Amino acid sequence: MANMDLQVEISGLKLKNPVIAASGTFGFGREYAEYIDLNKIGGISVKGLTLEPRKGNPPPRIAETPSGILNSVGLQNPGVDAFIKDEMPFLRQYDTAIIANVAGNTISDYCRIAEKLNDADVDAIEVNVSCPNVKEGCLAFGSSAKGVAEVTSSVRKVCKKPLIVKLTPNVSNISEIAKAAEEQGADAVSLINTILGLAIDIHTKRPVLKNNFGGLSGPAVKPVALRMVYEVSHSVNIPVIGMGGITTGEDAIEFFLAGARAVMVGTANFANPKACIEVLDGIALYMKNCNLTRLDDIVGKLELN
Amino acid sequence: MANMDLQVEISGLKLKNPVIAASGTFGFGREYAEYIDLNKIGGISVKGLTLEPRKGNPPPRIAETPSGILNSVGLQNPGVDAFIKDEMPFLRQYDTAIIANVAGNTISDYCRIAEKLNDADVDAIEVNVSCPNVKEGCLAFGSSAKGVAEVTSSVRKVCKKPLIVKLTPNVSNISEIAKAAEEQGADAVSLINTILGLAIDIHTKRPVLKNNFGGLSGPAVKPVALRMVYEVSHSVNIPVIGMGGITTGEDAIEFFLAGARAVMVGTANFANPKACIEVLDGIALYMKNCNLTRLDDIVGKLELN
Amino acid sequence: MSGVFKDKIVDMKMLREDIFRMTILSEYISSNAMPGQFVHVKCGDDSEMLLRRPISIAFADRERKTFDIIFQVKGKGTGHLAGKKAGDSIDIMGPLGKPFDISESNKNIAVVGGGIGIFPLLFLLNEMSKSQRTVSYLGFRSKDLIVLADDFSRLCSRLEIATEDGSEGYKGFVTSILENHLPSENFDMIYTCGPAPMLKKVSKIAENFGVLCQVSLEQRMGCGIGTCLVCSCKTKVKDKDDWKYSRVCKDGPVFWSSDIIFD
Amino acid sequence: MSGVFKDKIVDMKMLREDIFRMTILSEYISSNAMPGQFVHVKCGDDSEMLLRRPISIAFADRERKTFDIIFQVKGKGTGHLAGKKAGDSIDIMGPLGKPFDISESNKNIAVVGGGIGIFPLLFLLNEMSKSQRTVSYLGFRSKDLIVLADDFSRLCSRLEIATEDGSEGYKGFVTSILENHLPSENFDMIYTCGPAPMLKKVSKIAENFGVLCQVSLEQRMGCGIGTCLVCSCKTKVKDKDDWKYSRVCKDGPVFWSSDIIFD
Ligand SMILES: Cc1cc2nc3c(=O)[nH]c(=O)nc-3n(C[C@H](O)[C@H](O)[C@H](O)COP(=O)(O)OP(=O)(O)OC[C@H]3O[C@@H](n4cnc5c(N)ncnc54)[C@H](O)[C@@H]3O)c2cc1C
Ligand SMILES: Cc1cc2nc3c(=O)[nH]c(=O)nc-3n(C[C@H](O)[C@H](O)[C@H](O)COP(=O)(O)OP(=O)(O)OC[C@H]3O[C@@H](n4cnc5c(N)ncnc54)[C@H](O)[C@@H]3O)c2cc1C
Ligand SMILES: Cc1cc2nc3c(=O)[nH]c(=O)nc-3n(C[C@H](O)[C@H](O)[C@H](O)COP(=O)(O)O)c2cc1C
Ligand SMILES: Cc1cc2nc3c(=O)[nH]c(=O)nc-3n(C[C@H](O)[C@H](O)[C@H](O)COP(=O)(O)O)c2cc1C
Ligand code: FES
Ligand code: FES
Repeated sequence: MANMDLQVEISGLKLKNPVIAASGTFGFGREYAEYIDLNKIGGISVKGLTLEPRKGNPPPRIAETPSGILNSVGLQNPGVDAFIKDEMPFLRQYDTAIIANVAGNTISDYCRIAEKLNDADVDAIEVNVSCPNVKEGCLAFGSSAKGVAEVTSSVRKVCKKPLIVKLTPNVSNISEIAKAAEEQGADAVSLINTILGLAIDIHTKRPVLKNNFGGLSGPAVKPVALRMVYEVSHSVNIPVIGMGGITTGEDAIEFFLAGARAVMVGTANFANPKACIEVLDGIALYMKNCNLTRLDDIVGKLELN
Repeated sequence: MANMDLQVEISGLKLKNPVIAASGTFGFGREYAEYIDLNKIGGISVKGLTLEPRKGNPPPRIAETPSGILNSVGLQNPGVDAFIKDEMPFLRQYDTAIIANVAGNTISDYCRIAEKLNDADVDAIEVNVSCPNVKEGCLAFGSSAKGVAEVTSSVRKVCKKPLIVKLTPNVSNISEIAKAAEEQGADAVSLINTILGLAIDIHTKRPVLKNNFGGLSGPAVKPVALRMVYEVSHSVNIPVIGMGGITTGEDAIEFFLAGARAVMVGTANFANPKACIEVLDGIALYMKNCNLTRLDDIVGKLELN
Repeated sequence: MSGVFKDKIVDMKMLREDIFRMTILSEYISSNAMPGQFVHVKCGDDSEMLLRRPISIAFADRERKTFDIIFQVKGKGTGHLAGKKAGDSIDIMGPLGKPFDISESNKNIAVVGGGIGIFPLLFLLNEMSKSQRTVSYLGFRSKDLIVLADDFSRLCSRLEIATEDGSEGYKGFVTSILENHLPSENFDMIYTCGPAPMLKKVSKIAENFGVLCQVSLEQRMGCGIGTCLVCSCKTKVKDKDDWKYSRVCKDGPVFWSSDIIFD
Repeated sequence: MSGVFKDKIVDMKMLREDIFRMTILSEYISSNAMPGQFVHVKCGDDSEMLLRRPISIAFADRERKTFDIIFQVKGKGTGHLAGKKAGDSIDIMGPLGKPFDISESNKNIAVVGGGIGIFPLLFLLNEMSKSQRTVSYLGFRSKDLIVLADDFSRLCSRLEIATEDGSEGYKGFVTSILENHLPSENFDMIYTCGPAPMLKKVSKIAENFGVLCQVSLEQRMGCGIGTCLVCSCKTKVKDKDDWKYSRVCKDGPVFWSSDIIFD
């Protein structure tokens, strides 16, 4: 449709469309640039960045489960400085939003990374308080409203970019945690990160992953992610970015209806490097078939029975 | 193998083998008796019983999701009295353990049901503090250590049968909750109940389930269930009964390795009415191939990397 | 009694672009099936879809030991099923559910169907005795969507077709023809299956005219045998001003219209 | 550069009860493939298995525009793959990864393979020039598990086989023959692929004898193109007393043995 408008603004973060590549599944964009036109997607959330370079966890780091995968990468990354120096120039060649996903062991880590990114040409930062694959920090903060409030308020004080807080599903009450982020000045929340899981090799009697436990993602988690996106978007007034198992445009529409303003596509990229584009095309097709022209016509439009 | 011994005792509850039909997926055994020999399975956890009969939630009550299903039955059942009168005589024809799964809106409900069951010929009671499909009680108790402690200690005071507490996965820290059950006198814990989820029909823009939200079960949840069984069995000293997505003997072996003494088979019964028997046969085959004769040779034998 | 079988598909025909008739070799099901009953069909691997799909038995050939199902492609499960061919094997449970109550004493019978609801009615007509007069009322959206008209013609005394756009037969809903005919016809029994609004209307008409009516319902299913309680429908509780949820798979799919509470 | 293709299978042969050779029509992959590279294969629907499976390219026929993969059935993915037949289409990404470094200046070459590791070596030998002398060392568990011996014989100057039970050739591990031969052979380069303990041993031997050695590694993969960082292997950091995790899919699968840290 000529007049279809998929633009969306997430508290100051302008996206040409609502499909963002999810952190950790898209690297720094280089490799997927061979398969798709990065200019076409709404944004890229880059691999989680830490203050210092991190080696990550020993392999194997991936296991396949029914309609899902477990990963235990453990935030392997070159560090925020190397990212700014070596990766940003490449990424900035493309007309797409760049979201810096960041993780820390301590609150001061988060703040120092945010400060460094203030001067970099990133469009937003996504504070990951939900990585299940590292021993210190991160998920420890994300598991309680108090921890999330602390990280958010501290980062908010120094961060000049739109601030997205990425939530973990491994909690009793995700709305409470989203509210804590909102109260402390988050501009948006994104969810869900992976669900902590375990896969066992019954022949070796050991976990498949060398790091033992890993994070579950992929279609298996979609019903849980949708429920949480619904809960959170009905508890906070800041925009919600939804993810968890999105593989098709229809999946994305479910997330919009549940209340997400934008979506992230993660695990689906692995089997299908064109997943982000196909999700985007699927969204446009659905809207065309329903004679809709703006995302606002569907965002949050789920009617409960 | 002639000398293979699959008997197991769960704090006074004697099972001829560790395969139990999971509550809510096996009714009161009548229908499956047409498909399998109920004498062959270790036990049956009957459909959740309440003090008064319950009508349950409006249909549709089921939705299919990737490698899983969502259900929102809402504890439809004839009430504990009718169960004792109408269903127990049928069930007692079979040489298999009968576990009464019970749920209440209030702590006094739980206690009164337990009292009634003291005089019935059930082998154990399984206190369900984890049903996500009813508005009052149940999951509200199960979501906090305090709630579980309250229910457990109250029921313990009146209950003369082995007491199993069934835990919900919708929590930040399931070990804490298991410990609360243990401290208040639970003889065992069983886990996991279903994970709260949502599925949306993008054409009607409404949830697929009439009750909107439902509980996720089936293979999709297996990695999460395994992780929780591992966590719980390493936090408490009482036996753990594991479930969540078990479809084959291999799946069951994963749960034993993670620390479960017995397993329950739920969703798998729907597609395959012989699932319990096939899981049992699969366990025996694995043990035979590994030259093992007793369950103790595998229970909790997972070695972390 | 019913069972789980790995049976063989012996024939597969396309009746319409989206409707298929599958013939399955099964001594047990063909010899035990009664009209109104269904089979619960595994349409793919566990990993592709966990749940079986309920499909009515549309015909049983006791001599050849085969039975037929007729299905419309709606989604993933029926889509997969449409890809099967003669020679393939199929995992099937059945026969399941409560059949239509058939009695030779009913001499004058109406059969009212719409959509996928017409398939079980084919089996019903097939099992009626020659001494029974049967009038079929079938509703379609338009002429080019009509299926099985010849089969119905052959099996019943009279066939009435309604199309919503009037491209064939009566223009409008099939319930309108029924309503028009009822004063003059002296039906002993109405059998109906189809979309919920149609069933509700037929039940109402039957009630108004004091004709007995049996309704075959649809609901999303899990186990298909009565244990999981997901396939509920509202029914009256005998002699009380109360209602309960019955199981479409076990207490139905066929109910007396007077027992059902339509919402 | 690589791509995602829906290609056509043109031939399928069983080499052993559990080993299959599949020929796939793909102009792009056949003309760009280099020995040591792999393809990332979708073996079933998303619902059956989310991840692709990495399989080495075992041969490329640039004229016929086909390439071959040879695979052993290990689990679900390769099991599905074994069920495919000529005429079926297949979803494949490739060619992927860093190939073997081949130089005509290396005149005397050893190729050491075990298990599924022998398949990429076939392609390597095929692309060597006539002027290069190649000795292949292949290890199997026992005589009846030997595959592709004729193909290797044809492509190399000499073929040495070791079986663990001694039922054919040398009794023991293939690394022992290599070790015995090295003092007398004057190899410029060793190429190796196979089980991790074998690779470690070969690397050690190469180091001891001061021969250059390239190793092709295996690791569980996600994306296959370098973004997800799950397929890591430990490698040395140049000029520093440190190590890092490299990506088997992108920085490898072929590494210089001197760069790898075996645990
Ligand atoms: C007793 C009974 C008899 C039936 N007989 C026939 C028949 O003879 N021919 C025919 O074409 N169809 C029949 N149906 C409907 C048929 O079961 C559905 O069309 C089919 O399940 C759709 O599955 P799907 O995977 O193609 O669609 P999807 O929409 O992808 O299915 C998703 C889920 O919803 C369930 N579902 C969707 N529609 C229905 C429905 N109408 N009724 C019950 N469950 C549904 C599916 O079983 C599945 O679990 C019958 C249904 C019932 C309850
Ligand atoms: C670069 C590379 C090249 C390879 N080339 C060949 C080849 O030419 N021929 C051949 O037969 N095999 C080859 N393999 C091994 C092949 O990828 C595995 O045997 C296959 O993935 C097993 O999948 P499955 O589903 O049958 O087994 P499962 O054990 O069911 O697989 C479960 C998961 O583990 C992964 N996995 C299991 N074993 C391996 C392994 N050895 N390496 C990587 N991932 C594994 C699978 O991809 C899958 O994600 C290669 C592996 C790599 C990394
Ligand atoms: C291999 C892998 C690595 C990931 N790394 C990160 C990360 O660095 N930071 C982060 O916030 N989320 C990370 N995630 C989580 C995803 O961004 C996403 O939240 C999750 O996978 C759910 O979405 P999906 O089901 O579409 O994959 C990672 C996920 C995977 C599979
Ligand atoms: C339809 C349905 C009904 C259920 N009803 C109950 C119930 O009444 N009481 C209970 O404790 N658990 C109930 N459960 C949860 C199961 O007992 C089990 O904990 C869960 O389904 C996970 O196991 P599974 O993946 O093997 O099904 C129900 C599950 C399903 C699918
Ligand atoms: S489908 Fe399980 S009770 Fe009807
Ligand atoms: S498989 Fe993703 S980086 Fe190698």
